[in-house]
Amino acid sequence: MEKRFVYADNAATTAVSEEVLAAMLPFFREGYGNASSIYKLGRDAQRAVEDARSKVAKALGADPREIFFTSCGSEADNWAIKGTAELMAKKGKKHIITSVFEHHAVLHTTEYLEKHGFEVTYVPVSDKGLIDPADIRNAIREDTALVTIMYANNEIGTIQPIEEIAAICHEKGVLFHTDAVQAVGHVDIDVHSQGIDMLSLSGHKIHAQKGIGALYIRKGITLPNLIHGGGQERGKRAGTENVPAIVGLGVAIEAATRNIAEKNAVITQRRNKLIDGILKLPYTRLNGDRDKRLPGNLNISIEGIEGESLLLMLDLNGICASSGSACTSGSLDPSHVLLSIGLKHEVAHGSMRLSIEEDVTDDDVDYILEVVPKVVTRLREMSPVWEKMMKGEKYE
Amino acid sequence: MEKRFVYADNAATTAVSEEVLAAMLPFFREGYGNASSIYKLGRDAQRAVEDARSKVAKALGADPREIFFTSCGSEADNWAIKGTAELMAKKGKKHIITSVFEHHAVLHTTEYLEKHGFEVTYVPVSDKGLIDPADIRNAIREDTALVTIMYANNEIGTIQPIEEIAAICHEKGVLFHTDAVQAVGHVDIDVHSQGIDMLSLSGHKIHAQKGIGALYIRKGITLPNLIHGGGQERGKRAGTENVPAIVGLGVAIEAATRNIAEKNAVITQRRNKLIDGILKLPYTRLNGDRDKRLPGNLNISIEGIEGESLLLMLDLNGICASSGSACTSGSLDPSHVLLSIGLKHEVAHGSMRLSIEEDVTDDDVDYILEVVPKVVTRLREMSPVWEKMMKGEKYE
Amino acid sequence: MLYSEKVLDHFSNPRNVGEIEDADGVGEIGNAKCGDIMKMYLKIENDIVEDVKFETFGCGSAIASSSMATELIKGKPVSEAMNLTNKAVTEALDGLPAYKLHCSVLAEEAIHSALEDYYSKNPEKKPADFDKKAERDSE
Amino acid sequence: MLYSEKVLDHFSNPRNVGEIEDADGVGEIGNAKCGDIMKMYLKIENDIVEDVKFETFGCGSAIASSSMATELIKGKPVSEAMNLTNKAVTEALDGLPAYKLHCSVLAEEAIHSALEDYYSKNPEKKPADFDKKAERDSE
Ligand SMILES: Cc1ncc(COP(=O)(O)O)c(C=O)c1O
Ligand SMILES: Cc1ncc(COP(=O)(O)O)c(C=O)c1O
Repeated sequence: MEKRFVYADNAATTAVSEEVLAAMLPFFREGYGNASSIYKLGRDAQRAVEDARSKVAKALGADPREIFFTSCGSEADNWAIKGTAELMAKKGKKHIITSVFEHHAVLHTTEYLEKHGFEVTYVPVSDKGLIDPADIRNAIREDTALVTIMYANNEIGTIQPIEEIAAICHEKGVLFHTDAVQAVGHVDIDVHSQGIDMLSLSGHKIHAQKGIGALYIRKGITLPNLIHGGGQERGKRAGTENVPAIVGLGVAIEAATRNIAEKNAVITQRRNKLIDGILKLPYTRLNGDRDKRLPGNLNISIEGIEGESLLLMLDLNGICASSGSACTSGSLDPSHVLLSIGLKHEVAHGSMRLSIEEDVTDDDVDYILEVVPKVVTRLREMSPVWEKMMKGEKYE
Repeated sequence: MEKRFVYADNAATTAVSEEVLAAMLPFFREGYGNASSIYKLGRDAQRAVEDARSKVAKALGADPREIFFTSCGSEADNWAIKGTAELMAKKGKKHIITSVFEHHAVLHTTEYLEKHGFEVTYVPVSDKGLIDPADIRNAIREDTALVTIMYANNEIGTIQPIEEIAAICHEKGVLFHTDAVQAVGHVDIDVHSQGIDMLSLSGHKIHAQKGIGALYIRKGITLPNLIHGGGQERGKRAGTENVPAIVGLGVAIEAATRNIAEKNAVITQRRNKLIDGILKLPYTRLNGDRDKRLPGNLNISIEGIEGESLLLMLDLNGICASSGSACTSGSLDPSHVLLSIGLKHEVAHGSMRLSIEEDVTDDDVDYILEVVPKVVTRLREMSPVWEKMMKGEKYE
Repeated sequence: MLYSEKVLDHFSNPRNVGEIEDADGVGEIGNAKCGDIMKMYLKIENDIVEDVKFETFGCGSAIASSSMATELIKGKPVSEAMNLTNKAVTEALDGLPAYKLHCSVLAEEAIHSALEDYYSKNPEKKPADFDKKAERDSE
Repeated sequence: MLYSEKVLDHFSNPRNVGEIEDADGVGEIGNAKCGDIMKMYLKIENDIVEDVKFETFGCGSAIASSSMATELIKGKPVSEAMNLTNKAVTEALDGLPAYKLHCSVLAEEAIHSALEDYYSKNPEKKPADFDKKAERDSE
């Protein structure tokens, strides 16, 4: 078996694509003008920014005036949630609804708000990693300011019933935000027809640069600023525009939302082959609904081993993957996402996420399916937990 | 006179330097790993980030653990000020001191805080554009949470007595933040010996990419987050690290702080030639102290004309400059900085800022000195204000 | 802020700049404090705007608006000059940024002000509806 | 998170992995819930650690720490094994990330636990200060 390099961690970040980099390059040393400057160098930069804004808007079914560039997905989440909180607190609405398995950019923000006088309801998710819209309906109160539910989960890839949730929110007159960082480019999004009030996205998940994101804010919502200062982004987000990254985001989102269905068909097939192949290993389980999930995502728990050492072994074999192991996060508890779907700590520790795109070939898939069992076997052989499991003993 | 291209607006933004771009390029398509990922691609990215952090720290005389990357200077300002406000409010301290001529990233932030229960004292500046440390001393109260004073003004380039102000703050037990976005790379900074508690900087003013900045936070200050989420930046600033931009900032700040004295000698001489040349035009004045200013900055008011049209005319002649004209900012009032040093509105409208670096040659200087009088004359010829001035009439 | 090519053209090569020594009507609008002053000079013969010139202190779009406004009325019947709207100026310039629209309004007002001056010297020529129109404009 | 080359080496080629069927002392430390279990097997002859093996369920630094700890005591007098500190393990690995230091502590504890097992079976060999040392460790 010849060693290969297989990048299977696109949910963590992606490489900047060739076409994105090509589009960015002229804006570092030639078109470097400040987009707020009045001379040609500045006007050209501004035109490039507005062109990118139109592309982002088009990809989401939004109006360009509804798109605001941010420095990342986390900032977009923080802005949407804190901004809405500030806005609605004036009307006495200080209750927020979210789910237990959101990204930390949402959860740590709502936790922050809890310390500042807001009440937050965390709706549960099913063992398949799906949110029940009825739970949202039941949680909505008179003083609910915002519902924020992620479009697709970053660890287990499950896609949530966004339209149903949005409809409930509108029926009840509550604003609805979705963290779509993992969804953009993988599912068809049309914010207007789907009734989405605010949507966060991040460039580096779709082959744009790290450090660029956007928040869609439906016309009519006057969200207070998160970052005050200059008049950029129509006065809503200060800071000299990151022209190259913005230009790159425009190109990236156009490419990512082109032929989604075709791409997904190929990726899903390879992903399923991976799932079936890895699940042949005993004491493994797929995390998250098998069908309602992102095409490139698989998340599998492998009992008797610990995730970080699995990742390091895979890395030695040229495979980049990720895990819900506590040890990769520096915390003591394993992934809150895996715990939220009912996994026991000791099982959650031994999980592996692969997130592939169309560049992961059939040969790569075969390679992964050769390496993973080998590595798992090796780790299990040195695992006292596995030894006990095989002897039928409890190992807690 | 042959047409030239002269970029004389480095205070607005700078081109990414060749060496910075070269350092960044490997991190777009090859070293694209998420710096939090455990595999080699991620570890290499993290090493690059930490290397850049050390460079920034070294340039400021700080410890690497005191440097936190942000998405821009504005974010750094917002974070320092709102964070300190949140921190000190718990101790009942809800008073902030700043100056009337700070950048909007500071002023709009303090205005925001005023709406949220904070009291803000805006100390005045002299007609030379300098802050009197005694005014700071007098403004400090029992409940003062923070003093934030810019290191150098972005429009008129005046350098403030930062060490004296810092000493007063420490004597009184008040935290001191400085917006050094315009100062870094042009003056020698040593945060520890200067007694600076927090310092904001921005990459794109020193030939790094737009959309990257940093906040220095002295060890011992536990500033609350502005952007909550993942564990990046030791849990203090969420968002996947913008590795290429961070790497670029490291290279840029190293270059910018190398041989400051030598660079300044050359630039100051050319800048002075420009000042003397332009001041030969009648009814002009230099704004800001002539000596206590950034080496590359000149800001001159030219009566009888309006700034935006001057900039556009200069642009037609290949010269990029900036103005304190209201018309360039979309507001009705001209620059708050020029008004703060006592200029009348009608004079402030007709101001021009040139900010040069060593790449602006002696020939460029001569070219500017040929173009500016020509353009000014042309605009004055079509100006009813100038006509009246020449007739000795009042024109208000 | 994005200026059209037309705006940039009229700014860099403004038409009809200057003074008319023996103008029949002169109007001035705006003030230096706000950063815009426009002065219009009209030469009127047989109810035709035989000549028009302007002087402007102001930003690029103020100069371009002045220039375009003079072009739009030069050689035209006075009645047309009277009916010139800021909208017509803006459209002829292929648009102005939203916060620059007031520049085109200034151009309209400067011409009206010059016409007012003309009619104050030639009250017999003043159309019955001139004041009404002027009023409408300042609404 | 940055692992040293030494850590990566001991992780990818762990020394002394496995079981000793007829071990003189066996110790196990940690629990699966927290993501780390270490099991140490000692073969002791004439107060010398003749052989040592480990089994570990845990992250990279847990495996590397186990491996390094076994290397540090193999062939050494039992007294040295008894004095092995997590600091020594960490240093031998050229350092561990701060939040991984507990892995080296586990390795130290697993060896002590194995020694405890050995002395419980061979109380006559137990040094007078063993319990005191064990106490100090758990401080
Ligand atoms: C003094 C000062 N502070 C803050 C900023 C904001 O920096 P940035 O554009 O990186 O947000 C600037 C420049 O725009 C500045 O000159
Ligand atoms: C679901 C989700 N939300 C938010 C983020 C944060 O995005 P960024 O790293 O651009 O801040 C991520 C990725 O890290 C994510 O997967």
